[in-house]
Amino acid sequence: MSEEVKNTAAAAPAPMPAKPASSAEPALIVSSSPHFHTKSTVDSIMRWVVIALLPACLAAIYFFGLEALRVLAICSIACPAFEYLSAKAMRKSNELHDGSALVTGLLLGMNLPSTTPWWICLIGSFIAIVVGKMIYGGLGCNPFNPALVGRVALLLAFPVVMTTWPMPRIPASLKADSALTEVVPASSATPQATASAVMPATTATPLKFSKGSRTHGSARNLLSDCTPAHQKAPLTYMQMFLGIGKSGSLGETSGLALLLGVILLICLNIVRWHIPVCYLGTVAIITGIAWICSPDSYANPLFHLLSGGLLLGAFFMATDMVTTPLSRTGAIVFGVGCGILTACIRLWGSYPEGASFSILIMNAFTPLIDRYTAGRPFGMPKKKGIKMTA
Amino acid sequence: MGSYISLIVGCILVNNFVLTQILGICPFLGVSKSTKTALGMGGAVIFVMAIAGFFTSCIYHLLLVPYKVTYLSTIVFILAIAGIVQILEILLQKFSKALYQALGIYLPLITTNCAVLGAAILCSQKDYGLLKSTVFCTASAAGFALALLIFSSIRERLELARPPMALKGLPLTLITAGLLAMAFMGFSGLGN
Amino acid sequence: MSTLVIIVVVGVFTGIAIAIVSKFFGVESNPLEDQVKELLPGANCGGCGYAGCSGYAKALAEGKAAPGACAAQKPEDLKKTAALLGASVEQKVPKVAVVFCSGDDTNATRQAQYNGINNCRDAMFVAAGAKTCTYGCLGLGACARVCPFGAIEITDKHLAVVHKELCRGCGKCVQACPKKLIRLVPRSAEIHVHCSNPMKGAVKLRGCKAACIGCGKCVRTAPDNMRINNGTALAEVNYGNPPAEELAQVCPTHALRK
Amino acid sequence: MIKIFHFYGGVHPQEAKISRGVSIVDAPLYPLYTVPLAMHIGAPARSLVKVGDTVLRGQQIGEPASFVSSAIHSPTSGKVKALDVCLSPQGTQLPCVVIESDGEDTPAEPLPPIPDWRDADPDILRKRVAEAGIVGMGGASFPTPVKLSIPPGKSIDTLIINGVECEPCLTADHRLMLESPKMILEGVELVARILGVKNVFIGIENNKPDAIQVLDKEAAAYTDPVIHVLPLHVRYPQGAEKQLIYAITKRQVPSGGLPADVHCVVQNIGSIYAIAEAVIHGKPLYERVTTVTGTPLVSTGNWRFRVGTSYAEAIKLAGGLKEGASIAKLISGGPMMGMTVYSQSIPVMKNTSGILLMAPEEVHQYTSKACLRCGRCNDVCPMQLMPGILSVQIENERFDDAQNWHVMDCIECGCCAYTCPAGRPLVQHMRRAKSEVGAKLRAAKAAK
Repeated sequence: MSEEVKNTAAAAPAPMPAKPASSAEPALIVSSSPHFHTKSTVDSIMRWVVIALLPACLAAIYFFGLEALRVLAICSIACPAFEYLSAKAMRKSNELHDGSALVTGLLLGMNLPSTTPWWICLIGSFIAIVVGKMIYGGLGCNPFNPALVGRVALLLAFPVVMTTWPMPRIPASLKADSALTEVVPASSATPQATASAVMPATTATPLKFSKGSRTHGSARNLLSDCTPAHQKAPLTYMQMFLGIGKSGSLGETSGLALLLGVILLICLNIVRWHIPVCYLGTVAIITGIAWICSPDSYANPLFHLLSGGLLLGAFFMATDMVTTPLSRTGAIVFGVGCGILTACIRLWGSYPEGASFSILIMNAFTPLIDRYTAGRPFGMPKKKGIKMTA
Repeated sequence: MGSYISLIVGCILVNNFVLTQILGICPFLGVSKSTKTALGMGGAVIFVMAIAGFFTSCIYHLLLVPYKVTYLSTIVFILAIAGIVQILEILLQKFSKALYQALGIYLPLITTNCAVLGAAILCSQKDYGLLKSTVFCTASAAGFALALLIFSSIRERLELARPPMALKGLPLTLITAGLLAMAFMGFSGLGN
Repeated sequence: MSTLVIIVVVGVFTGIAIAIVSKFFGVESNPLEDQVKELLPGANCGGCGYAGCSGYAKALAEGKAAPGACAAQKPEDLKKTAALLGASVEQKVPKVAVVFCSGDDTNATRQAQYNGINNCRDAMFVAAGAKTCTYGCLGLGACARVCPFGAIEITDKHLAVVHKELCRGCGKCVQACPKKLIRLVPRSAEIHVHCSNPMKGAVKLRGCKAACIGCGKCVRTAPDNMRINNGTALAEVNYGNPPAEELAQVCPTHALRK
Repeated sequence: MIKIFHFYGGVHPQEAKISRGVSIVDAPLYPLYTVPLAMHIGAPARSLVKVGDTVLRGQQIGEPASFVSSAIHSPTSGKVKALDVCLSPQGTQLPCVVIESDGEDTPAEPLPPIPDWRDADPDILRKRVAEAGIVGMGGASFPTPVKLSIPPGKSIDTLIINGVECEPCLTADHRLMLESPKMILEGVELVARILGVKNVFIGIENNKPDAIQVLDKEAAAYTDPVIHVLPLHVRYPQGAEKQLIYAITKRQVPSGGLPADVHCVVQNIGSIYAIAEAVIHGKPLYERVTTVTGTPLVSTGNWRFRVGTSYAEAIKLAGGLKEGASIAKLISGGPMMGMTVYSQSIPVMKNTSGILLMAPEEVHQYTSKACLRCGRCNDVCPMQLMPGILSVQIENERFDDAQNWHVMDCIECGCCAYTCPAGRPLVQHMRRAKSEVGAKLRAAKAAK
């Protein structure tokens, strides 16, 4: 009996949902004001995020073929499945309908190369959903972006798989005449890859080249360096923006598709413009200064903006509501922080890509940012911020 | 000058004592319950480590090296650090009662905080000079304080989360520390 | 040889430094405080009126408080505490918390469906709980949540019930109840008048079938053990001389019960 | 007329002012009136009648019990049937006088009208306002005489008339401004004279252009003091006292302070009308204009109800429910700040600005989902608080933290809960914290 009693005491505050009125039940509902409410709900927000991710998904499928679809499908099925199972195991009510697990799954998939084996996708999904989110109590309680937790864990655990990217499909008009189907399937490519339209050889992302060029001292020829072997003309910035001939993870190809998605979210007031703008702006400024100081050893800012996972990170990872600051000022601080860290890691760190790490680190700073950017309430004298309780 | 900057950046971010070297975990978990005590503890550790770095370096270079007894460094350093912490404790009890109570048992535990000793020994191993040891120790302590501050603010938020009963408290804290350490791995190579 | 000398030199130097500092800045501490704290239950319920067990221990050690204010302390620990402090303890009447309400969902109907936070104290801000009897238990468990001993159960019919065998009479629930329905009473009393509505009997009966209507039957049967509260239609057990369990049978509404 | 005034934050819910075109109609005489003796903030009035007494319309039946209290007058003539308790919208029991109407509606001797009020001593006028039992009729029901007496050490230079009516659905003030602009403007001048101020503004939300036009035209005749009619941005809570003062004067009422701290007094349109009636016609406050609205009702409208009329009668007056419709929420006041009530026996009081019925399909259910940290509450909070963080703290009963994050500055306007996608009952959280922190502060003050 005492066990039962304890359970009652531990119960978190939960609502008493009003049931449909029957003759025995009182018909009137009493609740706190206000009695009007916006139509926007968690479910609708997540639905819009999924819709905003669709162009980038389609672009990924276009450039990497069915392999991309496979990775996206595994992640976006596995994440909700893990959420369902862990909710069961924790005896929590099932919140699958809010669609946040699907968003996490899609974002995780976007962060993986199309050659990722299925079991790595599953491990990533497990880490993202269970370790990244559910053990904290589900949506809203996690301090770190679940998809990024999954991705970074995979990056550290399977560095080779996570940094081996297949060549994307390029339009026929751009193909070089010689480098066609002669290419021998590389050992790391899976059999399915050969069957698909994707060129089976693996290649480095443009960022890898920027890293390599630092030691060689030839950052001026970056574009031609990172042009896939089977393409005749060197890569242009426009191509990089559209995603043509640019290898990388699924979501790292088409900047245009990502931009379309994020503009939709900004228009719907789901994403604050402050974070992506400050993030990209800071990266551009810092890499720009480095470039002006030494154009031979550093890539130019445009190259930095368009390469790697920066756009995906800035548009969809750094704008996750749960793990970013609440206020507008906080969002600006967060974006600038992400930008500084990404630029530093890219320019001076040992990883070619800094977006994931820098967003995770800034996630950790979020509670501090919230505390120190809390606005002055209306009518409050200046210099009276949030006091700390010991 | 440049080497000092990269030393400082390296100590604070890349080779963060707590998050990448896994030193000083005891106070990291024990005193990170609230941001206020974390700030106090961070300050105390910076103070202790700066002084300890200076004195141990003095002892090392002026006493141990000339008499060729560098194998004694561990035991002598322990002695010196214990003394410094004792003095700090007395001072804190006198001048900041609230902080003294908030730090509680973790204050004397700075004595056994492997971060302090670790920093001192690392300095002697790397044969840093007096200034460099002091900078190294202070920067390492700043890295410790930074990790403590970030982590305490996350923990304050976790206190309000709704984890399953089995994971509430320390289990969740440890997992979160792991994730934070994972994020800090992104700094590797920076400052070299 | 130099090994020994160096260790001794460093040790002596450190010792002298500590001695100097403690001489000038030392603060005396009280070992009694820790001993006393060991004997307290450590539930930090705050029932003693101090900030947790350590606060009470400090007050005890400084002689600012008398032993016995902690309701949850075991008698033998209390004796030990008293011995430590060299104080004598009065024999305390062991107390237990009782929810003075019978208005569960069958007796006092809910007037409306409440949609909001599952906590009585929050529900008070929405039409004061929307119960027919405005004095009645809301059954949302504010008391159960604060009970450090898990002694309060919320029944399926939304009424808080204290389990006497688990209750240690700390009184936290007394403060938590927004309707002030919980009181500490002597443990020896078997039956209580489970109603707190001071209004007229007829008015009460409109809201709750199990209200004390102040008919006075119990008082007439056992005038020494029962009384009617001044100015209200509410019978009350005389806790100085509690009635036998059988008296409950005379109550027509079963407000007087175990 | 060109500049539109506004404030920080706020939301724009659907206006749903379906009764805006319906003229004010006097409600008929009912056989029974339940007149609560506490229709105001402060001590309940002391009853002046006994059971069985005969009373006349406008006769005083309750006298103020303290400085912050108010007089109560009988809504009609008849017999005192009982001195009982009745339910308030807050769910508490109020002492009340139940009056059985004799159907004659015989008026009592009115208070002597003061036709030469322009030359009268402000103290006489203030006394009249107190005799007539006037309270703030916007909702808070703070006794008006207290508001009109300037606290020692404070000076008043601005009078603001709140004709905003930013609550959706409600149209009572709007109709009153349209139908009695002359009376209202006289009332405004009267209050300006009591306070001796020269800056007088009437703030009206921009969605009532007809009322702005009518009042602006009439106000042209007033030169001492000049009365400015200001159109305001349509944004809830434009009518909140602090926000209104800020929008018009750009002065911020200090945290924990009163409008008098920034030299302003704010009066509601309904109160102004009542003051004008009390002074010019000697009529005490026993009736008010109330909007009865809601989709389940056959018709909606604005009626002049006597206090003590039960909600059930008001609903009947609006034609009752539509065929097949049912009520899920019965709300006293507007949809943003009104209180749900569970009984139709609750009487119309001096501060009942509206009676709103909501159908089951309109009702939004609160949940205890975790905060998504989207920050929308943050953007809309007119007090610039962080409701999201506060609510999570309060959910875990961290009231000290909540106090440090300024929960006491919350005005409970409901913008945060309106906008919360997780559907969290934020206002309920804030009320809880305000009450707990308030109790703590009072205890600390008492200990000193």
